[in-house]
Amino acid sequence: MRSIRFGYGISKPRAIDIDSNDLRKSNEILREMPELQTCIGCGSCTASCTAGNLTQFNFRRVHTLVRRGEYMGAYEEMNKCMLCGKCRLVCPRGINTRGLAMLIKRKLGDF
Amino acid sequence: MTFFAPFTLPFIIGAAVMAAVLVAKYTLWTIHLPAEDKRLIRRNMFSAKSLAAVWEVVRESLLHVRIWRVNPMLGYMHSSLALGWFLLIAIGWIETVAYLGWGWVPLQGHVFFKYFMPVNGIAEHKAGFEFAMDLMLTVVLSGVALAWIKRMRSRLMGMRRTTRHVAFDRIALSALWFVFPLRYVAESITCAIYGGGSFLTGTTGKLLGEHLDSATLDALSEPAWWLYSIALGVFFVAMPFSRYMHIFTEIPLIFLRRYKLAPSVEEKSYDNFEVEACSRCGICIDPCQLQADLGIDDVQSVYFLRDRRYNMLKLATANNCLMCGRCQTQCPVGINLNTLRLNSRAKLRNIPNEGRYGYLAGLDRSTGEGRTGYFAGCMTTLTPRTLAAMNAIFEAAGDDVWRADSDGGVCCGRPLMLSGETAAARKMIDYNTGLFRRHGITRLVTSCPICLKVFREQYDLDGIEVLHHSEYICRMIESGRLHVDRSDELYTYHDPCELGRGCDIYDEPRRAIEAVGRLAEPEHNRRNSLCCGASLANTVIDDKQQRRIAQRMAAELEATGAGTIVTACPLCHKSIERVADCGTMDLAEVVAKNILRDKR
Amino acid sequence: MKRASWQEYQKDIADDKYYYARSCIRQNFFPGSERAFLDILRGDLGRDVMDDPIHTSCTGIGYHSDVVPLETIMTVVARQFALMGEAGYENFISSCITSFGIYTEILSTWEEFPETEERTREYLYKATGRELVKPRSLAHTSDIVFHFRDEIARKAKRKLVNVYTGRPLRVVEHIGCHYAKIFPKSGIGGSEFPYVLAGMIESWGGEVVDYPERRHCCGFGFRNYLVQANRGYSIANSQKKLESMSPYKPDFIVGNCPGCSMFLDRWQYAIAEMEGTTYGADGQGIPVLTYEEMAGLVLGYDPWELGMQMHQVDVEPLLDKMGVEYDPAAKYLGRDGRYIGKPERAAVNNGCQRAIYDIKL
Amino acid sequence: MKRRVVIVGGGAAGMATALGLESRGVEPVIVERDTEMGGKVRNWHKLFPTFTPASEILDPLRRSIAERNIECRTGVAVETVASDGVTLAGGERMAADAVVMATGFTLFDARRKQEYGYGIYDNVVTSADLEQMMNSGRVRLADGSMPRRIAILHCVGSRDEKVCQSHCSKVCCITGVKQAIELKKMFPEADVFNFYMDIRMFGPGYEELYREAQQSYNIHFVRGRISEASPMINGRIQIKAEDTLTGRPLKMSIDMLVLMVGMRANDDNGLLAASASLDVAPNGFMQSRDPFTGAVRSPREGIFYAGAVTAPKSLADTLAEAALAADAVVDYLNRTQR
Repeated sequence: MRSIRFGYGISKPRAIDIDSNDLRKSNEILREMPELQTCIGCGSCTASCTAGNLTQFNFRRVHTLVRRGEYMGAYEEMNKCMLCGKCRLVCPRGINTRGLAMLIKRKLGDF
Repeated sequence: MTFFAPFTLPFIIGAAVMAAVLVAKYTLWTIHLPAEDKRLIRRNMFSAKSLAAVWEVVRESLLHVRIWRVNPMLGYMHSSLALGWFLLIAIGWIETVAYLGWGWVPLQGHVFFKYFMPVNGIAEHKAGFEFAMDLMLTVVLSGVALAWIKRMRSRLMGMRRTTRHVAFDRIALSALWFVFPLRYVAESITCAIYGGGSFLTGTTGKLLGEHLDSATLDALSEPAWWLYSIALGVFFVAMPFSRYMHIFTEIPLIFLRRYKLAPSVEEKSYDNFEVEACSRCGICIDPCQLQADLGIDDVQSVYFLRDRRYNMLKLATANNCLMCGRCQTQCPVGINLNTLRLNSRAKLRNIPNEGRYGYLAGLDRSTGEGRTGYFAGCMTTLTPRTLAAMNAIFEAAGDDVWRADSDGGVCCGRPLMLSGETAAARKMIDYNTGLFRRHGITRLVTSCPICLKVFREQYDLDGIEVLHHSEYICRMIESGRLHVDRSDELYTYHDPCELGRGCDIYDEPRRAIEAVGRLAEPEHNRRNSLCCGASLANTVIDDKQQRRIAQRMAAELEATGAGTIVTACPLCHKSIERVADCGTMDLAEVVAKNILRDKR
Repeated sequence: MKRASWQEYQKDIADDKYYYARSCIRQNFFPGSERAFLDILRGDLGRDVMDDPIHTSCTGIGYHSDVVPLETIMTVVARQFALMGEAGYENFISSCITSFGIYTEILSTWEEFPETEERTREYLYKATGRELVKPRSLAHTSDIVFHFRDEIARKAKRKLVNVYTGRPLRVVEHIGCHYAKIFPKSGIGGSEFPYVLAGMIESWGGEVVDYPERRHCCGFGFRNYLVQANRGYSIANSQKKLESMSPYKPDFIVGNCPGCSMFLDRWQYAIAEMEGTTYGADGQGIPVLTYEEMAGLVLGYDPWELGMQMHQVDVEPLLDKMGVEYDPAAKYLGRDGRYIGKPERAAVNNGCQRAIYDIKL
Repeated sequence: MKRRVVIVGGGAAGMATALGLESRGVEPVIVERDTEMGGKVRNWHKLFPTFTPASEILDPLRRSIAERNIECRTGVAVETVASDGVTLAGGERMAADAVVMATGFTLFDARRKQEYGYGIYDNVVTSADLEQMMNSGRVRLADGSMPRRIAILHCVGSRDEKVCQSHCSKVCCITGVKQAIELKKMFPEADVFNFYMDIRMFGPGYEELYREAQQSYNIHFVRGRISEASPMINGRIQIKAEDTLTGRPLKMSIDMLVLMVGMRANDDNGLLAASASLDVAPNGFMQSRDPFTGAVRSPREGIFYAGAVTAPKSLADTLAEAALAADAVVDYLNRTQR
């Protein structure tokens, strides 16, 4: 391959392409925490989020994207979480959200 | 006399291996101590602290006073084994000296004295020594018998559960169980042949002599001593790798602790002394609510320390703990179980990421002005009745308050700390410290015990007095700045783990409640109070499990007959409110409800 | 996949006497195709086509890029129609899909808003002194080829068949968005199942490939391409199509839009250079043909006469498959027989490492 | 001799069952804990989805009970049930040939979700409070002014593990829509926002009413659950939620917050069930024999259910079930007579 400077790159598609996404990590996460599937996306976690009050962090969005196999940036986003545990107190489905935050970081991080 | 017989070899080898391993371990651990710890040792070594340590060694390593307090039956078992064995050795040594003078006698000479000198000439002391030795052997054998019973039927010993062990433990345990019965048999046979012995070995020896001819006895004697020696040898080799390492390790630990060494949020060499001082007695299993309420029985401190010691600790085990501290209050060795677990989590999880929490820079959402700062805590925003009550109390007390997080603050860092993300927690700590300093407060009140604990332990807040709101309220009432009306209402109080065991605050909340009503104590209270189950320290158990723990604990509170359950932690509040049929209130609400306004 | 629904969207196509409007892009990138169209219609089919040297660009690209106002383009279009009238024709055919879309849109606008037509007449007269004559029929040149597809098939020298295996060639057809997505009735088969190219392919013995992204835009998108920084979006759309069609192992792509044909061809080069990915057999790109080139090959034209040396993706493997005789040495000879030079070797023609052609469906 | 059936509970279900039994020659006796007959519907203003005044349903029921001289024991609670009668508080025994439990439900206590500020801030009301305010003819803010912006929060005490109420209360979605329209009619200038997790419009005319609320009344629907409400300096309430469809947190100040409180199982279910060895479902409601043909039968012969005692139900479903219960009782009595 020659290196030609085109001045632009190929934009990544915006669509969530389940076919080409690698769902291995996502499946691992769901296996360790099956209750995550019970999320009904009410947004209570995001609304009560201490970190979300100060920055763009959206817990519901991050874990939903991770479940779809969209890991890009999820680890970095997840690191904005302060683990304060408010979300766990409000989740109507009783999901172990703090455990989930740690699980996502563990699965997608470098350790 | 050479004091040598081939059967002593297993003992000699075993003792040598044990001594070598012990010396190697302690030396390495000491060398690797951080400089600060070494400085502490040097400073305190030649002080009264060493004497105090000696006394504690006697009390704890020999007498096991703390275990006696928790469970007398277990106490007897431990001290009969420890003190009994110690005295067997000590008296045996004196006996040797008494007979042979101060000349050098090899180790096996002391231990197998009976074999080498079954008959000797100094008759005047003989009966006394024989009696003392038999008495001690009886004591030890009774301890061994109890140990057997404990293994078979732990409930008879007042324990619901006993510990499951690793292979080294089983080897050492089996050897230990046989050491004293074998000694008893060997000495009895020798007595049968040569006479002597007292009420135990002497009597048994006589019986044997009556029933067996001397040829049989001669044939049995040597194998019996062999077996005794082998049992000792096996035990000694296994010991440094088994839980019996605690026998010796407790001694340096007591000294180091007296020298003010303590584990911290980072693992360090000192932790080895604490980890290996665990005798795996299993006393920590019963108080654990994960065990009692949920039947989880492989994560308790004893298993945690075991796994950590053998390098097989899994994150799931380290994480599955409420860190309520109930086990720590009962640990006979006084191991800092919570801190060790915390630094294990830190080791397994902590990843210093410099890029994290960049968004904190320049943030300040505080409101109001005053010398008193109020940090409600994240969770408290979900208990607005507490917030409203605190507002009323501050107003009634006439305090101007600067509110650190009325519009959503930054977490105190304790939750991250509990999850082992120490470096990340440090960022919150630095941020909040800066915030408090910038606003020049002299007093910081928080409604969340979780925050309180980290403020007191990890924040550098010199010049700022950190108070939990229960302390603040109590002080305001007692200093006459807050006037309250006392009613006949009956309350019961739940000690939050982080407030009670965590920060040693038991009396202030009670005094505050008693200023406005009557107080009924639940079955478990103060240092023994139950955890609400919602602890931030545990990220493993699920919602249903949390609920079950809360139900058990709330049932106890409701059993007091009180109309209202009072607590002083938003997290406890939420988890009790969820399951209790009677009302749940924060301490602040109870007091605010009874403020007398006109008296001001 | 055979569908009958295309018959619901039919339109009247004139049989003879066409006024031909050329395409700006094609004159630059596929000049042989427009030539071939005239040759086929005049020579093979004996029809009358007026190729007027004084007509201009329709200014559609400028219009879609917001640099040409509506009034301006209407006047320009009115002039084209006026020229047709002056030449004595009434069947307007356009070589460009963008232009075709523009003509359709403007005729429809005049229909719906007569005042705009009136104003345009006025502007046209003031500017040029010409009179607007609205065409009786408007068609794209692919419609014309479609119209004569059976006649061409009868005169065919060869079919769209692999001469080695005897199987029909697998052809991806790509219809320009402005052909029928704006006014579905303006295209044969409508916007969902356009039949214009598929009809030719089927008539000439090939097999149409139906793949998931068949209806997706090639990514040209005017502004998306014209601003360099936005080209990543443009190329991503082509890539999406290529990734989607590749597992079907198409032998070639045929397009009826100047932009699409160019981009599907040229982006294969760019993708191969950027990521090392190609989409055809043996690590090569997939050849992209215009419908005139396809018709020309069927009718036995020389590929170099058709201008197929102008393609980025080499067409030789396809020519071999079709059994077309050609002189490899003549590829880069100019019309005067002199060597005109040859492009540098490109990854898309050298055989790439990462080919997704062999993915199993 | 006429056979006698004790009906526990004098709400809509109990009264309708009594009328059904009476018309078939059975002698019903209603025992009502409250001093007045009518149950929860008494406090309701208008009914979804038709805006029929609740009194239009309740008054004819009560009138018929009086006209037909059906015995009603009010102001007395039932302590135990059995297939041959009930024991009242105080120990009185009432013998019967069959017993129908029509004890209905308990309204969720919104104070248990203190993050919504019910009982803490002015102008946080429950759906039941709002009905009573409408009954009294005056819906105003605490300071007497008219609300300019109102938020209605669905699923308070329903589908929420955190208050141990995991079931869907079924009627709150449509009630939320109904009350939104009523509020909008009262305060045409006000903006009404419904915050929901899911909108479940299962009944006839419900979806249509939902559509009407959106189209004709311009009621805003935000998909997200409010996480907390806090007071503002000007006396309004600030609420926080995530607008999940845009994926962004949402904050707004409102004048009034209406909490759609759910239906809990009746608090007495546990004791009554224990007295007759009946089953209680995991959500606390009484367990029917089966959900298809045995919906009004308990697992024990001679004890029947009608209405919301077995699950959250709308008034329409309750009345239909009362007729079914009367049928089942008569059928049982005929069988046991033989």
